[in-house]
Amino acid sequence: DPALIYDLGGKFDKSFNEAAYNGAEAYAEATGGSYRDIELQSEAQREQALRRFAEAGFNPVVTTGFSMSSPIASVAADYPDTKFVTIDGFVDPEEHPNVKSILFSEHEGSYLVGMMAAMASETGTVGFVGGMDIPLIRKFACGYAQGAKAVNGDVTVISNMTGTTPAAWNDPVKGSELTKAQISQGADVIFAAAGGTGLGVLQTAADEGIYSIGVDSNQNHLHPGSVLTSMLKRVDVAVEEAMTAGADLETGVEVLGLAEDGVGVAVDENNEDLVTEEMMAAVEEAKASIVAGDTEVHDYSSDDSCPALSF
Amino acid sequence: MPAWADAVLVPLISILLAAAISALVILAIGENPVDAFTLMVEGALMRSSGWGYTLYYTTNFIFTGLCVAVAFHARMFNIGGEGQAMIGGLGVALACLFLPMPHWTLSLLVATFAAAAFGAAWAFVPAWLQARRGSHIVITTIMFNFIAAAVLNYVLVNLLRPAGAMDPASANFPETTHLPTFQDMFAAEGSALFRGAPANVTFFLAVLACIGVWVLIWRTRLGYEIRAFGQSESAARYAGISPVRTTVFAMLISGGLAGMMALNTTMGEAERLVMNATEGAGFIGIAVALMGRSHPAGVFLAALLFGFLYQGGAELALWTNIPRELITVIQALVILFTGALDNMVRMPLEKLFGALRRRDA
Amino acid sequence: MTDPAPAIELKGISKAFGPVQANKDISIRVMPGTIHGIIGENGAGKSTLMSILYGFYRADAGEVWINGNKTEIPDSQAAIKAGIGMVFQHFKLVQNFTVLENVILGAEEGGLLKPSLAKARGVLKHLAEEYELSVDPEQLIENLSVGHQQRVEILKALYRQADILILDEPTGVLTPAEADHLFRILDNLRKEGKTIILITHKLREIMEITDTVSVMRRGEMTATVKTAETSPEQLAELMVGRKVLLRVDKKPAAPGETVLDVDNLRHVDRHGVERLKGVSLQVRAGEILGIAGVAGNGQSELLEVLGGYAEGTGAVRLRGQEIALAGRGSDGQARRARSIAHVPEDRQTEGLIMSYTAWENTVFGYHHDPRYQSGPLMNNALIREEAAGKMERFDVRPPDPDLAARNFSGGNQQKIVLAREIDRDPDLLLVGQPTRGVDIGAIEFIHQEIVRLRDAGKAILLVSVELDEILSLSDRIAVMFDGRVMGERRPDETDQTELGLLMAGVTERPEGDAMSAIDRSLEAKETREAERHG
Amino acid sequence: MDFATILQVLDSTVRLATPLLLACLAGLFSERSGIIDIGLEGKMLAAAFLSAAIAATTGSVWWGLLAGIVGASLMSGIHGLASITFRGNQLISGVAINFLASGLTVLIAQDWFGQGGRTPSLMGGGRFESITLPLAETLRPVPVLGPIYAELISGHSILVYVAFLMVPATWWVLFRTRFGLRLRAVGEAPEAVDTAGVSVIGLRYAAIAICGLLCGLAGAYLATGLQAGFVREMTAGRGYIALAALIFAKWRPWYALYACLLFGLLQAVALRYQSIDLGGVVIPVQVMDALPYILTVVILAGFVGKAIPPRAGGEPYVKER
Ligand SMILES: Nc1ncnc2c1ncn2[C@@H]1O[C@H](COP(=O)(O)OP(=O)(O)OP(=O)(O)O)[C@@H](O)[C@H]1O
Ligand SMILES: Nc1ncnc2c1ncn2[C@@H]1O[C@H](COP(=O)(O)OP(=O)(O)OP(=O)(O)O)[C@@H](O)[C@H]1O
Ligand SMILES: [Mg+2]
Ligand SMILES: [Mg+2]
Repeated sequence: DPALIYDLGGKFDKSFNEAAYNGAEAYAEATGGSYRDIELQSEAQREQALRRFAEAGFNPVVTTGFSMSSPIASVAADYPDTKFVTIDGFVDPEEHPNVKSILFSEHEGSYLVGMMAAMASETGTVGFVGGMDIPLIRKFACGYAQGAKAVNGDVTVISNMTGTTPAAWNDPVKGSELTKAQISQGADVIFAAAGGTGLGVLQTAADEGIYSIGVDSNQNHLHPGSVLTSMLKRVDVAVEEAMTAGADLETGVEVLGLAEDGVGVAVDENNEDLVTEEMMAAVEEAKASIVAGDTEVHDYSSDDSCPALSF
Repeated sequence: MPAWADAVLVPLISILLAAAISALVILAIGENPVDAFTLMVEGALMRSSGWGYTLYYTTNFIFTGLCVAVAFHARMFNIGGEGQAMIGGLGVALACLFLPMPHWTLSLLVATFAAAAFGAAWAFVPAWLQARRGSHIVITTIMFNFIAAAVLNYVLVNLLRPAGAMDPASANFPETTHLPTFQDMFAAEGSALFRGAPANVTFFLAVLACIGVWVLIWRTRLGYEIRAFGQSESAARYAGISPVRTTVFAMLISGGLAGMMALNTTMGEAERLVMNATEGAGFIGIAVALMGRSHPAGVFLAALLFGFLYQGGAELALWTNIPRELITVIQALVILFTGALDNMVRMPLEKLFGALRRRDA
Repeated sequence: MTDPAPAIELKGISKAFGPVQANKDISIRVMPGTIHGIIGENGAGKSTLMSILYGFYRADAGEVWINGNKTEIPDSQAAIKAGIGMVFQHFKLVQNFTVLENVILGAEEGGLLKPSLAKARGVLKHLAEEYELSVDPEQLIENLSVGHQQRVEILKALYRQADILILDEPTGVLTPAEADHLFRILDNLRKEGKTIILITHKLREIMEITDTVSVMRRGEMTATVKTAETSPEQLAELMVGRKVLLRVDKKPAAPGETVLDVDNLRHVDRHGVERLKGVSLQVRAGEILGIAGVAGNGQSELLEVLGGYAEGTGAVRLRGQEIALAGRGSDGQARRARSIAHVPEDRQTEGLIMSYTAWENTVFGYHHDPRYQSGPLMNNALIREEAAGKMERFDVRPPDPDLAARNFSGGNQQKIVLAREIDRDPDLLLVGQPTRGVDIGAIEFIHQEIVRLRDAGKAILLVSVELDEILSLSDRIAVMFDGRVMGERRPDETDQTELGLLMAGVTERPEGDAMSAIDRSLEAKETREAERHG
Repeated sequence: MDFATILQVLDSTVRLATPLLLACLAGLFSERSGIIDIGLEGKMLAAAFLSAAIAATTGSVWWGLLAGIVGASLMSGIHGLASITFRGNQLISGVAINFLASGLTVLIAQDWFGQGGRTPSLMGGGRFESITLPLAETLRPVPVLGPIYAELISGHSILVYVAFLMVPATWWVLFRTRFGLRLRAVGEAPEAVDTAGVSVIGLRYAAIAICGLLCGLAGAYLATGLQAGFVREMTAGRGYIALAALIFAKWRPWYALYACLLFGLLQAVALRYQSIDLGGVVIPVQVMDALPYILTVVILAGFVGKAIPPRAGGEPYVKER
């Protein structure tokens, strides 16, 4: 059986880990198989969970979150028959042939929602609320700003981070206040990449009658008519595929971008009225161009810099 | 009531009460409490690697518990263990990254010094403000926790993070700084003893710290002065014990102990500095110190209990669908019954023993 | 005609605190309109008995009868209902409340404070006139002298219309003048038919005011006698179980060289009030200089500055060598290093750490002495051993060095402090209120020790509010008033009246009534102080 | 910074200060009676959860509010049992309550709603709507005062007005009523209260009950006023900040208001100006994040001086050792 290890945010974070959970559930449903999962509580449990699952014969052991790459790198060699999957993390495939690293091109998906934000914006100001000032979140923000600027060179992108303690991911009240602050600075579309804090952003955007953009999972249904779209990160698909492949999982590094449909924008019945045809056309065009390699979206994590936004 | 009853019977019955209520909670969420407790005990105490984890957590809680306990002796409530441990971790990381030593023993020495110094430095400002300006230590240490988190966040994201890494963490420490784990120390080649468990030499450092704090508090002049000052400031002034000096020294020691916790997590376990290295151990330290009645032996036992709960909880999370919050609830109940509701057990016991004595007489 | 029912009758009261049997089968009858004294050694159980009567503690066994009716007193509410009021040995006042607020607490009229305060203001004014119990009703308790605080306690009881008034060691902290005043009040109350129980260690007071007196020893009531039919000597013997010397027996002093020379000493407290306004005095080897004065006139500050825990300006020389009065080297440890020992006024908040064992307390302040170090550690074995010896020499009971200080009675706590300070054979001993709240057995002992030290050629500076103590111990007496020394007298050339005048700031014998001159002077000072505190 | 921005920052200040203020006043009642309360965080959290849960199931925010108050009061009851009846350690009890609330809320929420420890989002009547005060729109054009009235004073949920009214109410109860006199006395000198024939235990339980009520309001405001549902740990340390504000305020109601407004203001400013560009040097977001805390320390050290807590605080009332 496969096993799944969620990052510290916990299974039901309404975004990233929850997507992994949904993928695992989809796997269970489709194949009738079962799986085991654990919500980590502390740093030391990372290695512990990997080892215990590997020892108990679970295969593959799928993990979410960049923080798992380091523990996997130190454990993998001890269990050569077990396959490990690190989603969002990177482990050198040369050194550890039994590890699969799945990375997402969040900057590409963010680019697309950035475009939509800029097009939907009437004020020419769009906002971004991140959970904590860490590279991953900067990657989101950077792609978003590039997309917005691609549509409208004069657009102003306001970027805010919630805090520096773990509470930053679970403080919807602060998310709310940041949203109000950004609205007062003119923002009328706000992209939230901040876990539970983002729920406060979406809520306030709905209350104040502006657009918001969800992240990771499809969050359009939370406030139909207000959530412009969600930047999808198909962790669910990645998890389901890895689990279905079972012990035969192919290892190595896999980057899931627009081309692989690993990231994208969510359009469903909840937001179809908000997304104009013009927007769709532009998004499709940009997507094709990115896939074809004609448009290059700068990846913050490639060189720790962002041309479109300063942190 | 005989002393043994107070020392053994009261906590024992309290823990049983906490366990009983926990069992009810587990039942209420539709799980089997007997299975759950068996799993916890087996996972934490019946396997060597279980012990390896239990003692790893214990080490953390000993340090933070001692941190709170020392401050308590000077009648100061140091809520800042969390922040002091964070900054202590920074000290460890800087020492390990920039002052690598040829052998881990030397590295440990340097890192211990750095951890204690950084932790102490972080405690110094609140201590000094308390002593000189009367700024309430509870507020300032709370504030310094937040400030420490911001400092750590900035340093990890902008300064110590290797280029291109996603993880807001420092680079891995050089090989020579790696501390021997219990496995390295006790397991023969190929044996599974303590396999993979993070407990390491810092556990012994923690035990030494317990002894050291005991000696400090009950055997040295400084300890004598700290306790005197904590009991009565006016008497301390009469005896020529400087309030400023005593406050500052007690807090420096307290902060140093908190900082040393980072040796275990950062140098012993992660072998790099991560953002979330303290994980609230500073706050658990408050409960540990209070339950241990600020005595090193008590702190040790309480830390062991919490280590068991942490590791047992991990086992629960691994093999059942019980949400991890259940462990938080069990911890809460243990703290409540052993630490705050102890008189609920003691009062009837006292009556019982009183009646027994009268019948004998 | 039958006798009236006793106002109070206790039958077979017993009370244990854990293993301590504080009261054993105690019975007592007090007739209405009388003052009944209770005496007994420290820890005899006097306060416990009275607290039971007042419903503060609950007896394990026994009955309470009030005015001939059996009365259940489960709590103080019931006691107040039964017309009982009590002034505790340790006042039960809220320090940062005003007098008025303390008086109405628990006896308010209705849910709002305003009407209660207004009524109490009126009643207090009335009581002040009737009983000479004047205090500023708006003043905070923490700004009041202990004497005034005690008035507040009495006012509290009277405000609740108590017919039975219990006073637990009311004069322990009062000056003779204040005590006299209190007794006038008690006398008035008795005349009105109120019943009073008075606990005190001072036999003079028992003889002066009580009608009957009971003696307690180790939790038991050993005797009840009519005051008119007994003598102080007999009471003392009943109390302690042996003959007690009620007078200090000492040879004339043989003063030597000047040990302490204080020149123009000033001290400003943390509120910015000047408490010492240029004090000059000398103490010579082999003599006791007694400082008399009403509490609050700077005697405490004098001891604090000399003892090194308050800063001052001016000059203090020990055997001709200047000692630091501020900054580095001016703390208590530096003083002790110069062989200045100090018995502080308040043993519980200054002299001892109540949670420390007796042996730990015997080096308190001297813990830096190299003799008590072994390497980086303290040599606890040695300290403990020496402590046992000191406790034996000073007759501390029980002589158990491992007992925490708080478990000793007041007198024995005081002996522990004295043992620590005197046993080191200091050149100069500063003593504040050495016998406050201490029973007569212990007083005798403490006085002997102080005289013995003097005879060994040491200099002693004694501060006490007990004029008796000052007069009988001192070789010279300096009187302080308002931060200054008003004058010096020899004990054999002065009397209570003259000292009383000096203590009130009156330097020349006034024509006419001495008391009114004192009152005028004191009133002027209190007004000044009240203004100072805003 | 223009006038509109100032108004917005102040508006945000009011919202951020409200939960702090309610929790701070809750702590004030408790600590004035001699019961130290570091469990404010847990009580708020319990209230936030229960209020959202009941509001979600009944659709009525008022039932939610009531449930929130009940939740916080239950936690208060545990604290009272431990620290008053069983004379336990008040700090330990407070720590335990924080843990208990943190675990139980998520556990129950997961069991109840199956949404990962959250409650469903509240709709319509399940939330406190903001109230537009009379004439807010009419007066808006009046220069300066108009916008202040319409933007800053009007347009908050009812609990905000309740919170602000609680300040004079607390002051009045504490300093003008018999109950207040006794409450203050029992925190200073319980033996004085006892010997005056008033029940120490009764008073302290009363104080704890009020503390529960106010924490209930604070939690309900977070979940049903500011937000539309409960999220795990959504109090995010506000209980500790409220505690800091209480000490800052030296246990006085009006000072509590100022302290909470100050904390709110510092946070609002930090949220509004996250990275400041000072002539090329960009102040990193972490500095702004920490700024409220740094300033608190500075203000505390520079201007506030020594805070003397109620004398009997933290000590159980024991007559017979
Ligand atoms: N609250 C208490 N808890 C435990 N023991 C107590 C308590 N109060 C008094 N005792 C003990 O009971 C005994 C009698 O004490 P009590 O205070 O009644 O003595 P006392 O005669 O008033 O002495 P003193 O003259 O010093 O005031 C002492 O041994 C004392 O230690
Ligand atoms: N606000 C005030 N109004 C009137 N008198 C005051 C006020 N504040 C202080 N006093 C006086 O000051 C004295 C209290 O100060 P303190 O207790 O320090 O006295 P002290 O110098 O220590 O004297 P001692 O030790 O002899 O009692 C009292 O005697 C009191 O009369
Ligand atoms: Mg007594
Ligand atoms: Mg004094």
